[in-house]
Amino acid sequence: MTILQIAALAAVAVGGGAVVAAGDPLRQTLVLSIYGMALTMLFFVFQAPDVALSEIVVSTVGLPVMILLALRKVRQHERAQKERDEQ
Amino acid sequence: MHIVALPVVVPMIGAAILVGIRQWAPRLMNDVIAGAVALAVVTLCTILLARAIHHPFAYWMGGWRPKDSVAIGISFSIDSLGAGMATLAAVLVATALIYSWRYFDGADGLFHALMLLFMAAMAGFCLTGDLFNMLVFFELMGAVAYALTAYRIEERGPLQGAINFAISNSVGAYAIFVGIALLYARTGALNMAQIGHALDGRPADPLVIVAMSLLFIGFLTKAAAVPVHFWLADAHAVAPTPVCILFSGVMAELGLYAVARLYWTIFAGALGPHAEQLQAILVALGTVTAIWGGVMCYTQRHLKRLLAFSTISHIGVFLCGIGLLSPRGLAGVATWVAGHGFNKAALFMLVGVLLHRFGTVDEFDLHGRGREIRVVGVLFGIGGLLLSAVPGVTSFFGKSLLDSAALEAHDPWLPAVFVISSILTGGAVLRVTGRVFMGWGAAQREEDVQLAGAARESDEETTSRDHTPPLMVAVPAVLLAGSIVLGLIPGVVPGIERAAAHFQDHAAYARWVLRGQPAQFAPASTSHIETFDYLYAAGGTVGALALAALTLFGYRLVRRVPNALLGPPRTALTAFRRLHSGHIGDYIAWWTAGAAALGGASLVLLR
Amino acid sequence: MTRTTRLVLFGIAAAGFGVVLAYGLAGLPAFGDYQGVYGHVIDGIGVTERHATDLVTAINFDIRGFDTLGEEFILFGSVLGVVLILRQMRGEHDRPRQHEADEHTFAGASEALRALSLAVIPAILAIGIYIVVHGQLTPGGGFQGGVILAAGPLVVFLAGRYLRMRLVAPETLVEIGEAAGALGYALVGLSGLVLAGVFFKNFLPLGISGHLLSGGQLDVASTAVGLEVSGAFLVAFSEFLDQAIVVSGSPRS
Amino acid sequence: MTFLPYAIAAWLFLVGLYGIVSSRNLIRAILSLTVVQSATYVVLLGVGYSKGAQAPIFADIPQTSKAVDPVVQVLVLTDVVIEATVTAMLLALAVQAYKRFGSLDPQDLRAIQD
Repeated sequence: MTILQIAALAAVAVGGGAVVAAGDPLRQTLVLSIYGMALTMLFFVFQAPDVALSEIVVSTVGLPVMILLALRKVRQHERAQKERDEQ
Repeated sequence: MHIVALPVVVPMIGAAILVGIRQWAPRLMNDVIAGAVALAVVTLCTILLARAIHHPFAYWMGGWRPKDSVAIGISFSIDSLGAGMATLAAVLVATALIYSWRYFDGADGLFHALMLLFMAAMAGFCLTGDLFNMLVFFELMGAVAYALTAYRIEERGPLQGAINFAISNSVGAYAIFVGIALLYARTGALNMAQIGHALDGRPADPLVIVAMSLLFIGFLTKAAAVPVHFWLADAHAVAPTPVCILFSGVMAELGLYAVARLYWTIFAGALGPHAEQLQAILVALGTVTAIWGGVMCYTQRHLKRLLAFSTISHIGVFLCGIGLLSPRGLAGVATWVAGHGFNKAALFMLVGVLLHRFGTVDEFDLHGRGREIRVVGVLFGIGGLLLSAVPGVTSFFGKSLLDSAALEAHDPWLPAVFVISSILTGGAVLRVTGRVFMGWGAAQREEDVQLAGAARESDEETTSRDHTPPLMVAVPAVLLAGSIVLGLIPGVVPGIERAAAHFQDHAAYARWVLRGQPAQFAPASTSHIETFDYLYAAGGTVGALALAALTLFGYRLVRRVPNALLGPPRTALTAFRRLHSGHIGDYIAWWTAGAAALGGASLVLLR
Repeated sequence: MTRTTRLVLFGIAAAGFGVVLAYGLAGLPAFGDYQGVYGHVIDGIGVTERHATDLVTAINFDIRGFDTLGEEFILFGSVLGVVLILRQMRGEHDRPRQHEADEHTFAGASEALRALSLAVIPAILAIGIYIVVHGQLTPGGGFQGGVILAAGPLVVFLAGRYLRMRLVAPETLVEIGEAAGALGYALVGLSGLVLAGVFFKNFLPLGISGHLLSGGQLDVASTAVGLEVSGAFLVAFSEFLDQAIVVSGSPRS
Repeated sequence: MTFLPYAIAAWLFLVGLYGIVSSRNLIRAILSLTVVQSATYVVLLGVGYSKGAQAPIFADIPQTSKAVDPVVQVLVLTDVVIEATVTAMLLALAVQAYKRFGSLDPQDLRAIQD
């Protein structure tokens, strides 16, 4: 096992924990993207470039866009809720 | 056989076309396309079944035949039980589409496209001979099913049900992924026949046992065995009626089909010496599920949830039957699954009629209101009797086979479990028949007979109407008739017994899949129905009727029972019901416990 | 269950499940010692019989192309699901606020950023198409390229023009493209059945290893997947965008 | 050391499950689910790796050189697609659930219970 592989594995282990531990969903989305990078790295050092390419497009474009838009919707509701409460 | 891949591809193409034209296509066009595709698939599956009865065969996608018994491509390995399940699924999709004709807005073709994809997924799942391909169809089935569950997005229940369904099943699927990885590392194969062949001849070590537990717990999540069953009641109770038909009628059973398929193709050789211990594990799991589901079923007042729990109870019975690991047990399950599929589908359709007409599915709200639609009441009562496996119908033949399989396996107490399940589920449906269609029993649940708080929510329809489209009654009537006569057709039950024996021939499967040899099977024995079976089943039906009558007319008696006697069981029951909290965190905690228990028991007992 | 009970139950269960997993995983060959037959058999076949140099693509679109059929329809079905779940209900007065929809700025995009975003669009599209069509030669293929292609119109949105994104990628057209891609992939399989007698039979000329038009159906399949994936992601993005842009009237019922 | 990838896969599976169980926000549960799924990537790719082998792409390397198992990579590709789609659908459900329930806490998402 090479040093690179060990490093990538360690990054993935820490990253997975960090995604779960992140409290605020917005911060969690950021951590998830970083975790995606760690996985991408791992796939490269595991000699799986096709998978790495898939993972990077999903974790940097696909998922964050959808998560951020979903969160934005939720925030809007919260704001609208507050406005209604204040009135 | 050139048509082998078509039951999967034709509905997929149909779905793509429906989506492509959905901005312009009128409702009628969607109905016609979807209906035509469904009928085509029914025909295709029937042709495959007719061929597979005598000559099970493998079809290699892309023409990638095995080289030196190493599978290269993906095979559809078609035998009669697999093709039979695919046919059942296709028939139920077709009837669900017909039923939804007069009833459902259809959301511009999205509903039809999703139903066709559901059909493709179920057919592929039944026919495939490749473990990973099975998982792909499992996921396709899941993805479509989550969306269909949430169809009524304006209600809360469907959203909650879909979320719990999606998360639980996804976790199950990931367990299957890990199981596949373990087996692939050991055998270097993904074709089930080849994995099984590679595992043969060596005693199973922890890796194989853990792989089996992970695969089983994943597929049992779909089947909804206790304690990974919680999502089912949430999802089946809230999905639109045409979808419930498929969920309860066939999708849950497909989870069990996978367990049986995997055991006999992959693990039977390696775990053969420990069959008795595995039997104990599966039968125990099945027994708990059968009783748990039955009790929960009986305490429901939300009719769709009641039917959902009755499905769980039957899944438990079927799991016991598979767990007996004998041809007769499996044949009993297959027979009963066919009868149950039609029966449960018809019951959901009849509840759909109530919902359509009265805008509620609450047993007490509906008290006596069904008197104006007596025909529906008669059909509902028949459905209840069929659920209790009344002598002479398809489910009765299945139950008789299960009983004798249980006695063969020296589990003389197991038939009692089957009877209890019959009494509780049949009794619940008969009680509803009496209360809704005859106006018997209490109109309000009195506080002292109350078993738990009402779970009332409106779904699907909230407006009441004064007419019912005849089609909505005709389709379930036909299905009930099918559920009665299927087992009476000469040759069907013995045919299923032969099919079950062939299904379990581990060595022959590897030969006909990997080497393409014509399958040679030892002649299988067939069973006879004894007087004992009639008496036993009659006991179940009478018990169900008595239980329903006791609840409807005897509720005043219950008041006389001193509180000291009733208190503890009531508290226990309430606590027990509270476990079904609707909280996804609870469900996943239970899932983990189930996976740990199944894996732990297997590791301890199977070595 | 209370939160504490739930966590205690999970703690005990997870400990047991962890032990089960450890037992199973301990039976695996040590990392790097794998000697499976399947992969090695395919290594031989892919290059000699399929003239493809990226074996992953050869497996994905040919040898195990049937799995990919299921996979494409998982994507297709899920996106249908997203459309179904996020569809507007009657009585939901969700309409885009005109000014917000017109010149929607996401996280305060500056003019410079907008200009830059627009400039990268051709590059994104070029990369996406390159990755789709070179699947059989180098890493990548329909899926990876498809997601990148979907990012193109998204950049238009980042550049601040929601409505213009709808212009660049009108939803009906995108949905038809998605359906056509899914249909195309199924037809690749079906044409094998009709023209060569076996479902998913790769009957097109295989070409010379390493050339763009090698591998027979691989390119066709990859293109169909690329179309489907980019369509699917665009539909999903646009559904979520619709949700995020509109300001709700009275959601709580 | 040679079992490190598998140990990490088990860790990811369990920590992801913990995330779902302990979650007070549905979106957090959904993202935790993707962590559970990433465990399957690690275990599959770990299984297919062989020491000193190249990626299974014979564009730049001679055909006889040793390559890692390409099959598991195809399985993981499918897995990644499933991750994206299931997450998309769950997010859509979460958005709708928030509209109907006014909350994303699983504690509040309970229209039906016994």
